Amino acid sequence: ESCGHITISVPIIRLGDPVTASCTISPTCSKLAQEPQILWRLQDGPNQPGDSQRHLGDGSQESTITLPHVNHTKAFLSCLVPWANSFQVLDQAELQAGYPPASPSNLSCLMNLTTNSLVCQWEPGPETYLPTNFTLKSFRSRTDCRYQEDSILDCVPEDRQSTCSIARKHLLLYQNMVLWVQAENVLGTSESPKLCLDPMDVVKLEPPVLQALDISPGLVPRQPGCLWLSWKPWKPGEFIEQECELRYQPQLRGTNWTLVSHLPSSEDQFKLCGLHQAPVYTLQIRCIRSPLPGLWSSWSPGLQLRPT
Amino acid sequence: ESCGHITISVPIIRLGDPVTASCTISPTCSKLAQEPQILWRLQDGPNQPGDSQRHLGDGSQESTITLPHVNHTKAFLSCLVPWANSFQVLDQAELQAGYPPASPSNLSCLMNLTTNSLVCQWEPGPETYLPTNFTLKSFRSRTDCRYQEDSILDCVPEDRQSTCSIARKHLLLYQNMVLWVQAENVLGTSESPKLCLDPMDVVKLEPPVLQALDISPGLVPRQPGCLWLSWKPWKPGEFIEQECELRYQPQLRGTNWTLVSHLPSSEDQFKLCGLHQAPVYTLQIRCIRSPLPGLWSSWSPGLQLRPT
Amino acid sequence: PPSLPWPRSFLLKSLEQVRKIQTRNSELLEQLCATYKLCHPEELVLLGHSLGIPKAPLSHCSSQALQLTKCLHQLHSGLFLYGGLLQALAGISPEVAPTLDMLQLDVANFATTIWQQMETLGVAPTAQPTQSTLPTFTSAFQRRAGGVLAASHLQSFLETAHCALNHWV
Repeated sequence: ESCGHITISVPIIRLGDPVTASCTISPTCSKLAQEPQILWRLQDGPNQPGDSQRHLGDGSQESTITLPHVNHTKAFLSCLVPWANSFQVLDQAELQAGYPPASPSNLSCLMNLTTNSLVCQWEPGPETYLPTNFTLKSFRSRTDCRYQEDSILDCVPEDRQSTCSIARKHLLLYQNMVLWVQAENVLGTSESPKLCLDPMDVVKLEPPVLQALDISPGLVPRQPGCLWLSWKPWKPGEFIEQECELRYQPQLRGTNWTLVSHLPSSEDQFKLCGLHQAPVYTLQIRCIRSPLPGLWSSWSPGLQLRPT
Repeated sequence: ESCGHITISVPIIRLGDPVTASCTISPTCSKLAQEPQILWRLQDGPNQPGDSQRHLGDGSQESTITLPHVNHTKAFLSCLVPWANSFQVLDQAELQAGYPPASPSNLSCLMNLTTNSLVCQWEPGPETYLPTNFTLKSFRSRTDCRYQEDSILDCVPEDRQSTCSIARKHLLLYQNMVLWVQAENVLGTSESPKLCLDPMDVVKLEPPVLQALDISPGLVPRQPGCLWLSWKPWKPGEFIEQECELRYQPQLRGTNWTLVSHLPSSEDQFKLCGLHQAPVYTLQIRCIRSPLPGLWSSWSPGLQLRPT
Repeated sequence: PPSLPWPRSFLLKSLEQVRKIQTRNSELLEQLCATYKLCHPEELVLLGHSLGIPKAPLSHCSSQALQLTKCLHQLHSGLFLYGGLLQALAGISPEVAPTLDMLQLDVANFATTIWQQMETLGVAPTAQPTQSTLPTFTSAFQRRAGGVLAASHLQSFLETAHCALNHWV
C-alpha cells in the first residue's frame, strides 16, 4: 500500500481555470513522522505547503491545494513529505489544460477526377493544446439538402491534417450531399457550418493544352498579325461539356490581357487576328463546366508565340 | 454448357519449350455445323488449323496443336470455329513462360544503428518473367554458424525490392546468425550462399564531424604550417570503441592524400603540422570499430582549411 | 424545338452521365482487348447465347416513338440490368478491376438520377426492380468474354440513350 495518494477535481481543465487537488497520507505509512507536513510541487517549482491540512478519522492526513490559474498545458503535480534532510515524493498527478475546439471554418471541397475522390479541407481553428479529433461527416440528401438520407462513412483525416478524401464508392454523383466537420476533445465538441453540394458541381478541371498550329503558307494565305491555335480538353474531364476563355497579352511592360470568351473546349484550328506583329504574345486558356454548374480551371501555362 | 473447352499440357512452361493443347467441341453445341474445322489463334495472330483433328467416341470433335517453342512470356491461345461468315471463339487459355529463379548473389548486410535494424541486400539474378517470391531467411547460431538454433521470422521484401530489414526485436546482438535469400516461382526454387555474421560486426558507422579549432594566438604560439582540429564520434555509435584515420591533401592538381592512422574516435585538440602554408588543404576522417571487428565508415565530408 | 419533356438540368446531367459511362466503358473494352486479345465482340456471339448475356431494350426512347414514362422505365431497367451484369464480372482480373468498379458506380449513380426523375414526375414504380437471374461464369475466359459482351451491349444501349436525350437538348 503506497504512502500517499493524490486526487484531483478534474485532471483536464480549461487553460487559466483553477484546479483543486488533495493528497492523503495513510497512517500505515510507517516510515514517516507521526504528522508530517504535506508539501506540493508543480513541475520543478518550489515545494509549497497546501492551503489546508487536516486529520481524517482513520488516522490519515489530508492536504488540499487550489492552483488558481493553471497556465501549463501539461504539468506534473507532486505530493511530498520531508524525510531525513530531504523530501520524499509520495505521489504525482498529471495536469492537462487547453481549450475546447472552436468551430472549424472555411470548409471547401473539390472533386478530383484523377483519384475519383471528393477532397475537402478546412481551417481547424486556434490551437487547443489537447488531443483533438477532427471528422468529416456527410450524408446523402437527394433533394435540396433539407432531408438526411443514408449517411456516409465518417472520413477521418491523416494525423494532424485538415483535409480528408471521400472515396468514389461512398459518393452518389449527380445528387446532393451534406458535409461538415466535427471537432472533439475532452473539453467539448464543435461543428463547422454545413455544405450542400453535388460532387460533380465542384469538379477540379484542368485547363486544355494550348498548341500553336503551323499552317503551311500554301494552304492558307499568310495574314499579318494572326496566330493559329488548337486545343483539346483535359482527358479525364472530356465527358464534361465545357466553355473556355482565352486571354493574350504582348510581352511588353504595362499591357493588359485581352479576353476571348465563350470558346468551345476543343478546337482544331482557331485563328486569332488583330495582333501587332512585333512582340511575342503570351496566351493562356481556361475552361469551366457549362451550362451545368462548375468551377473555373486554372489558366493553362503561358504559350509564347510571335504572330505572322 | 459452353461449346468448346481447351486443355493444356502445362499452363506455365520454360521459355522456348514446346506446349501441346487440345480443344474439344461438345456434340451438344447445337448452333455449329456438324463437323466444324477447329482453328487456333495465338494472341492476335492468324487463325491456323491444329496438327490433327479427330472424332471422339461421344460425338465430340478434338483438335490438337503443339507450339514448338513458346517465346511469349504471357499469351492467350484461342480455339475457334467458322460461323456464318466469321469465326466464333469457343474457349481461351492463358499460356505463361519464363525461367526458374537463378541463385540470388552478393548478399550483404549492414546493421543500421539509427533504425536499429539489420538491412540486407542482394542481386536477384536474371529476369524470370514469372511472379517470383524472394525471402530473406535466417536463424540464430551462437557458435560458428554450423548449428541451427531458433530460426528467425522470414523477412519478406517490399514488392520487387532486393532488400529487407530485420527488426531489432528479432536480432540477438553479439551472437552469430546465418542469413540467406530464397527465390521461388512456379518453375523452381533457388537459394543464395549463406552468410554467417554477428550484426554488431557489420555496423554501418558514420564518420565523426571534423572541425577546425580556432586556437587564439595568445594561448599557443603560432607555428607555421600547422592546423588545429577536433572531432567527436557519431552519436549513435558513441558506445562503440573505434579507431580512426585522417587524410589530407593540398588543393593542387596531382597531389596525393597523406594518411594519419590509429587516431582515437574523439579528439578535443589535434595539432597537424608539416603542411605547406600556401594552399588550402582538404581534410577527411573515417573510423572503424576496433579492436572488435567492424566496417570502415565512409570518409567525412571534406573540410577546407588554410594552415597558419 | 419541341417543348422539353423533362427539366433541362436533368437532360444535361443525364447526357453528361451517358458520356462519362461511355468513356469508362470503352476504356474497359480497350483493356479487355489489350490484355486478353478479346477485341471482336462479334466473335463471341455463340458464347453469349450459351452464357445468356441479355440485351436491354430502349424501344420507347427512339425519337420517332418516344413515350416519356416508358422510356424512363426502360432506361432505369437497362441500367439496373447492366449494373448487375457488371457485378457478376467481379474478380475478372486485377488489371481490369479498377475500371470495372468505377463503371459499376457510374452506372448505379445514373440509375439513381433516372429513378429520382421518375419520382419527381410521380411515375416511379412502387418498388425498386429485382435483378433477374444473371449468367454464371465457370471459367476465367467466360468471365472475360462475358465482360466484352456486356460492355459492347452497354455501349450500344448508351448510344441509343444519348440520341434520345440529345434530341431534346
